[in-house]
Amino acid sequence: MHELRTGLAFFLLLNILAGLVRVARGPTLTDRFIVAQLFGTTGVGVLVLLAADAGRDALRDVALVFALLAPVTVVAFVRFAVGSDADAKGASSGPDQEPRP
Amino acid sequence: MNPWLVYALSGVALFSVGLVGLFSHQHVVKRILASNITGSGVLLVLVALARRVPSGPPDPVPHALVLTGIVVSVSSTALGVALARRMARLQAEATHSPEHEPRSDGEGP
Amino acid sequence: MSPLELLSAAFLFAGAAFCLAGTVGVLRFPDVYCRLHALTKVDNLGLGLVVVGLALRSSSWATALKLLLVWLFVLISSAFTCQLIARAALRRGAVPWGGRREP
Amino acid sequence: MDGLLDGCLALCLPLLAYLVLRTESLSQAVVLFVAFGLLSALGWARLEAPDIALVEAAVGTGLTGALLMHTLSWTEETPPDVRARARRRPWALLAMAALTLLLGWAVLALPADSPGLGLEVDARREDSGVKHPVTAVLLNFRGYDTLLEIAVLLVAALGARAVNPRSERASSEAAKDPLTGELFRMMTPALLLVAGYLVWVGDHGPGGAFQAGAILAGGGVVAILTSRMGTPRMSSLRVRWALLTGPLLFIGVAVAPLFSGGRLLEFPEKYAGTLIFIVEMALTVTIAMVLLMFFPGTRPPRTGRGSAR
Repeated sequence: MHELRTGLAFFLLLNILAGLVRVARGPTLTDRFIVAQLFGTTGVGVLVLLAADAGRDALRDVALVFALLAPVTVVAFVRFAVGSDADAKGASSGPDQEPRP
Repeated sequence: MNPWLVYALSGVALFSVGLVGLFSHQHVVKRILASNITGSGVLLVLVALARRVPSGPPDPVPHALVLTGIVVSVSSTALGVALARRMARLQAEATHSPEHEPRSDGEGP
Repeated sequence: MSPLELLSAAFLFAGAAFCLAGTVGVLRFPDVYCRLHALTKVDNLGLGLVVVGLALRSSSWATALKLLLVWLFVLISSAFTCQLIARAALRRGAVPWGGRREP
Repeated sequence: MDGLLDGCLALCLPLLAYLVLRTESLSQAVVLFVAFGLLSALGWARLEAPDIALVEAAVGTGLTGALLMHTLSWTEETPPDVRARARRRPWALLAMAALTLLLGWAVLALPADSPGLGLEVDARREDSGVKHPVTAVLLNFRGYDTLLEIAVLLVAALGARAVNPRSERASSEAAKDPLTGELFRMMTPALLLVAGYLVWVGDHGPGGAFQAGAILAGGGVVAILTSRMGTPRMSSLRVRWALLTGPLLFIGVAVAPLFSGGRLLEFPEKYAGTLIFIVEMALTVTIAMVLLMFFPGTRPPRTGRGSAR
């Protein structure tokens, strides 16, 4: 079972690294931020898998902290990347204007 | 190629990437990121060396030092960001000062 | 391999498959809003299946409950994440994909 | 399979760090840096250092990510002259490779297995009052470091506050936002519970004042950003007392044995456990407030537009 868990943890780590492609290619800041959140969730998965080994129960607390503090970065992103006076700007002229192909 | 050596070399690589990055960027925030990366490279080497205990749990003393090291590096990053923010504000005021009425400073810190 | 181990291994593999689906979704979907679904819905299910797989094999009830608690927190935070980021993307002017096949 | 996981993780950390520093746009660098924090937390987990993974998770995702997102709102994306960077890149790569080889050779020269201080710590762990070795080292055997580190945190908080004196008022419009309000209402009890749990578990497992303080600060950041709480002002007495409880109590406990003939920071064996627990609770409050003071609050208006203040 240890081999299976470690193998899956490795597989999830590969998922995280595959996500880097979207960070490089992501046209807008929002896309890049979504990948950061993907890393968070997949990171919790890896930690939970590693925590199942003997004597490594503390890693579950690390996964718990990751799960708990994920919204902090999201709220910070929404607050600062959009700005408090976004309504005045209206939706049409935001900086995320993707060039239509 | 036991596990601690792999992470020690990775920490060394992190240190050198961060150090060279520190000197090759002008942007303040980029340099703060580079100094952060350099710090975590050093800490990674420390913890990797702590893992060399042949049997049993790793050596707790470097763990305690690195734990304090991470908290101190965060506070130095935060101080760096605060200084960078003040510089940005002063530069902005320097370039835009003619049109602005003299800004009254807000209440105490 | 007792039936419990088989069941837990099946859950783990299903979870990993959904995590893969979530990652591929984030990479391949045409616009921000679809990628949000891939991130918050699919990846969560992947994590949930992994958590259930591990909970089946966990040594004590306390460990199993803590695992489910981790998953509950991830569920709550991604529910908010999805809505907050979608609204932020809309305000930043990200135009939803029109459904036409790319030329 | 373990070797594969360790090797891949150890390879990706410097790769991701290089990506963070190579990208031109600041926003991409910040997001990559958040991902780097996560991978390094996995690295600590693989190196059997759960305490450090806990601090990295609590501080990395909680504070550093939010703080760097804040920098996105006030830094102008200065267009770097790509040609100069491209010209210098081979030299930079050469310098990195040379430095890595040099230091790598030094690390390789180290003996492969050294017992370290683990045995000495275990021998004296009974009279340190706590069962978890890292907490014993942190608060008892090397209590001096932790004491001075709290002073470093205080100085950094005072410095950050002195440099950015004006903490802007939270705009009322954000206060009416039901979504983040509900998020705040849901998160706060869970954060307080987990923070208390971590301080308590620090006695016999990975946890302690730093992790709990960082988690409380993360909750505080959400409170500030959703304008449920104004930026903590230095002038208010509550903030000052929150900042001072930890250090004062720790100094008090450290100096007390001097009067009864003991040495500095020599906890009496009988009460060591409870004393450490009380000091850790006070430290949690201080660290949470210090980390919160770093957060300057709402986004200043774009300097380009006439700020209707």
